[in-house]
Amino acid sequence: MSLHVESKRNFFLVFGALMVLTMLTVYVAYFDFGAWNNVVAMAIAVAKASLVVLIFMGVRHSSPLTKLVVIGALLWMVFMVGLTLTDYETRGFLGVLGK
Amino acid sequence: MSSTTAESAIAPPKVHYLNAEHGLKSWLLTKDHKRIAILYLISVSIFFLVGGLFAGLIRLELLTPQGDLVSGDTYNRLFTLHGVIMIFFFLIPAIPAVLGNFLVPIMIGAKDLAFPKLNLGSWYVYNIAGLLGIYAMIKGGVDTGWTFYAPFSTTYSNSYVVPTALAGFVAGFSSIMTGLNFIVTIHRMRAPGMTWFRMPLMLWSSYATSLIILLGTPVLAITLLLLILERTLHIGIFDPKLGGDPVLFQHLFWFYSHPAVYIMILPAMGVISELIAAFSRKRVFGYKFVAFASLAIAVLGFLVWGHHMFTSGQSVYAATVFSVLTMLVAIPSAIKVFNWTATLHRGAISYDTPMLYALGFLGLFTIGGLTGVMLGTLGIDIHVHDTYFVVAHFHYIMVGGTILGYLGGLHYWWPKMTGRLYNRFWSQVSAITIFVGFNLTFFPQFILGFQGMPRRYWSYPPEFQVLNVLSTAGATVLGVGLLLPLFYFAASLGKKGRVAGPNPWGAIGLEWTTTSPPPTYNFEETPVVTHEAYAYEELHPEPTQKEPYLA
Amino acid sequence: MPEHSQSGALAHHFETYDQQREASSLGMWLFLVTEIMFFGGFFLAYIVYRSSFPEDFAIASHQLDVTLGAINTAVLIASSLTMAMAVRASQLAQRKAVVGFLIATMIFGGVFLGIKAVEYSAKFEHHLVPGPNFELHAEGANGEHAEGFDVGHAEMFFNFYFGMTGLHAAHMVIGIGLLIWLCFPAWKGRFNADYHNPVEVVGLYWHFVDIIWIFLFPLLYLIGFHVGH
Amino acid sequence: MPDNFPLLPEQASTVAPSVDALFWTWVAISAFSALLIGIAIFYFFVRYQRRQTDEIGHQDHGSTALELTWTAIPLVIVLAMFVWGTRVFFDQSRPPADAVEYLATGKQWMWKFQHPSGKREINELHVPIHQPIRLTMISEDVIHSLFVPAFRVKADVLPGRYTTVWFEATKTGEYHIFCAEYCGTEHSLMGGTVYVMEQEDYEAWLAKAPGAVGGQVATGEELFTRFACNTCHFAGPRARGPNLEGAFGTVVKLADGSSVEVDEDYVRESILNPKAKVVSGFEPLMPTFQGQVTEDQLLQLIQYVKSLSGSQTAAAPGDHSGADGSAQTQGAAPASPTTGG
Repeated sequence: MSLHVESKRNFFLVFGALMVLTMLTVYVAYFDFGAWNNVVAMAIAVAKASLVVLIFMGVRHSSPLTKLVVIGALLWMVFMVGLTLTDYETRGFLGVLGK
Repeated sequence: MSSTTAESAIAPPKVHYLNAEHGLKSWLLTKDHKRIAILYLISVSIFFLVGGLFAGLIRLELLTPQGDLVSGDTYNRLFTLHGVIMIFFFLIPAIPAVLGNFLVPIMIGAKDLAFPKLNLGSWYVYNIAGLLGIYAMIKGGVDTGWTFYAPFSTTYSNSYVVPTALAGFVAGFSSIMTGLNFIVTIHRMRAPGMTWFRMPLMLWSSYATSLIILLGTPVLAITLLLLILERTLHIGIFDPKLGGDPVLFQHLFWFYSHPAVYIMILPAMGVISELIAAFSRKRVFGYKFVAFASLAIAVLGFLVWGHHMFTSGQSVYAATVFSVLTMLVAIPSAIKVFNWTATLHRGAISYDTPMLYALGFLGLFTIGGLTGVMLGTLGIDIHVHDTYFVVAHFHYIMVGGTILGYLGGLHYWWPKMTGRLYNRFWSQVSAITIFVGFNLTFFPQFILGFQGMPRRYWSYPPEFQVLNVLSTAGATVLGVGLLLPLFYFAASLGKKGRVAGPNPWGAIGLEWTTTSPPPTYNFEETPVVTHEAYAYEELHPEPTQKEPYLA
Repeated sequence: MPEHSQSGALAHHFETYDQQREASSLGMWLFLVTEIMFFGGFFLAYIVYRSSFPEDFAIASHQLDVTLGAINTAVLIASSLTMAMAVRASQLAQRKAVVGFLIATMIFGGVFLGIKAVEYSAKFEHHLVPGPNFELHAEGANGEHAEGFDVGHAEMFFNFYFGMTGLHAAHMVIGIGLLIWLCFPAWKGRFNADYHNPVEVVGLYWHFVDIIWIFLFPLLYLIGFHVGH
Repeated sequence: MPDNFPLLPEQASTVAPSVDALFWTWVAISAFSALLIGIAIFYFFVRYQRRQTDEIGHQDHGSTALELTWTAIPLVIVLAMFVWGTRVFFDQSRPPADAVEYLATGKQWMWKFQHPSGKREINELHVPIHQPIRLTMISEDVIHSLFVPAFRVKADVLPGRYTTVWFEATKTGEYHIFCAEYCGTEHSLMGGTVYVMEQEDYEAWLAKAPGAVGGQVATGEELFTRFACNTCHFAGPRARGPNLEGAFGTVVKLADGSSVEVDEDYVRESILNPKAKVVSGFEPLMPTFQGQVTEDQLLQLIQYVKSLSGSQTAAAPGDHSGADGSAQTQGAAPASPTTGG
């Protein structure tokens, strides 16, 4: 794997984008999208995190292994949260207390 | 990799890792993975003896239905400490930190693990955790069970929960350090020619184990941290009186602690693959299937934790989902057992001690695995959950699987680690005694559980006594069997111990191409790998012992 | 360190600089995976309780200062930028630039912690720290907005607020410690295209801490923000 | 064969035979597979014993066909067993519609039971045979688990949330009750006995047993007055609290716009933590009863609220009569117990 040095310009572009997204996330918080509030806020957070991961942390030019590590960590978060919520969202499934 | 000839010097090298440096400091500050393995061997052995002592007291108390030997509170502390010590301080570190530490770099032809200082650090962290556990034990023990269920642990228990939970928390860091080291080492440090599919299966299972350690242990850490916070600051997280949900604790706890079962058994599976190949002098049947089964277990193992919670008040729907996923995780384990059995077919099988352990493993793990699938079946689990059926099941996996795997591995690589051979006869006696004693101890517990005897009971209805007496008798036999190796291993290091030579078994693997004991950097020069693992036909190794220590 | 050659530092058990750099970078990534799962457990507990008591959590969340939170987000992003520049400078062996960017990163990190301290002390003054003195009268305190409000759940929100931001702040403190430690070899000009892994892995760690905040900010400060506006 | 094998637990409920059938099928499958593997290992071990020190085994690489076979066959078996096991589990989980509701409270280290008639017992539970019985359970402290091996049922008893276990006894006799979830010092002593009796014996027992003080509903009604609930919760425009007549089981709109089903957990929450979910149109005036009302009393209050909706789960129509001392059995649950005076 050869060393890749990211350009200054890209770093500043990302920095600008992150600032804009931060303002955006505060701005949209003033509006009520109902059930979509969480989705919007999390979507912006995910976008920001992706920029940091891809450019600041250099995953864009990293080995496939590094990319796999990042994806794997996210997948395991999904396993943990998803299966736990499977319980919480289906409490009372049978219409019997505690079932 | 070149085969050694029978005439090659059997005498150990003048300088090897054990005598390269002298003095206590050279051990306590060592960065050599092999020396760290020896340090770990000493530490886990001590904890194993302590945990075993508690087990003995438990069995002694259960000889009679009345709670007469110790008080209820003492009994609760005994089984809690037995569980905490055996799980966090023996079963989890035993194979990775002792055998894995010694072998992973040698098996891939590297000089050391990728992060030697981190490796030494993990041993210190392990011992700090151990001291915390011992502190709690001396101060008066802990009575929550190793599962630390809230709100009993956070609010009601009057025992040393915080130092014990802290011990589990800290011990987690030591296994993370080991797991991280293994993954990086296996990815980045393989010798030229050592492709993924040329790796011994021990490495595949070490790799899969390390993945689980990295992904699971942090969740245990945060769970124990939250438990400590709730207990010390009385803030509401799990206790319903403070607004929390105790079932959430169970979700978080088992998200780690079910995969932790695979942290304990996967390395043993790796050892068994090595043993069966070496003592059948044969390729492992279906190498790739066995290798991928390890990874499949690592992944699927994370999706089944809810099967510990079928009666917990979890939703019926979630229980059903967890049950079907549990059925799936049984398949890769079954595949391994079938492939090991098929490996024996047309092998050149020897009755050496490590092989006896491997066969014991096959039998006991099969029973443990099958009863595990039974427990994953909802209709049965409702009845036998939290009974001795569960206790029997996981001892078949943990003792019958992990401990037999560990002992088998220790007997196989002992000549490599020390350069000496132990007494063949006594080691075979020990292996058979352990197998018999184990079955006598734990098989009756299946019946007890089906009859409905709950676990963690200090006194029990009189109709359960006969089976409990059988179990205690078995435990005595098992205890004797487990103590025997101490003596013949110690004797092998003395003046009468026979010199092993580089490859006493005539086995294949990079570790058998270097001297016994190996030099500090493992190999005189970096080996170049030209064949797949277990290529007996192509390499045809000559054992350095013609008749390995036949009496 | 005796095993280091004089040009940089190739440890004895590595064959090449590439191998050493890839090993340390993979090691840090794996460490970050454990960090993700560590914070992940905390996030999961928060998600479960937040979805159980959405109103109480929203009202409690209103007590947080969004302006300070937003400023801190910007400060932390700026520190990530300087950190990325520090890594870049170390790859190019620009000795002074490395030190400069490292110090800038530290300053931004310090500002973040300072603002955090201001927020924490305000919470102490307003009795918003969980414990016997916890007190929260829902918005307006005229009964109208207080409908259905459970102060116990609000206290639980603050358990999570202090727990999660506290854990995050602890990571920041460790990060600043690592930056200080990096300054010495950086000043001596140790880093170059072959050997800059210490800067690189500390950078990864620093960016990760930034990412945690990127999620904490909306989750703790903003969700339910519209309710009062 | 399981029936007369002395090592086996009694089968004394309707679900027990189906659990056992499932269990023994699994045992048979397991024994067969273990034997198959065991025999193969033993045969290979003897047949292919190494004869010379440098002998090597016959090298082969495996067989994809074999691998697929021994992946597919176990997969089919475990999935089939999963389906069967889940059916049994649903039977264990879902009480029949005509089940009579008993109440159970677990605390360190005892079980408290309450019959529909109001009769209370500690660590003992008398039940009539051939009558589906549903236990609504809650814990006063830590997690417990109610386990009756002879009935093959078990459910954790949680603090702060109701859970259910149900059974229909099929055999008179005395059976163990165990606490199966570790709960502290005297966990192993937190047991008791369930007595399964013929219907008439049960009624006779109820009649002569002292301390029966009116049904659950009647006691609940009395508590409803004692805690002055009735000063706010009544029908009419001046009521400061929602009218509970017919409320149970409905879905009500809350002040914040969301809605909630009025079930046991909601009623319990509303008594302990009244401001948490206020019904739309009402002021959050109700004080908390946390600390003043026990878990047992909460269960009785809930039974009373249920009875106001004519919910069948309030069961035992005889309950009301229990208060005035009559002992009549009637209604949809013919076997349902009633009180004596």
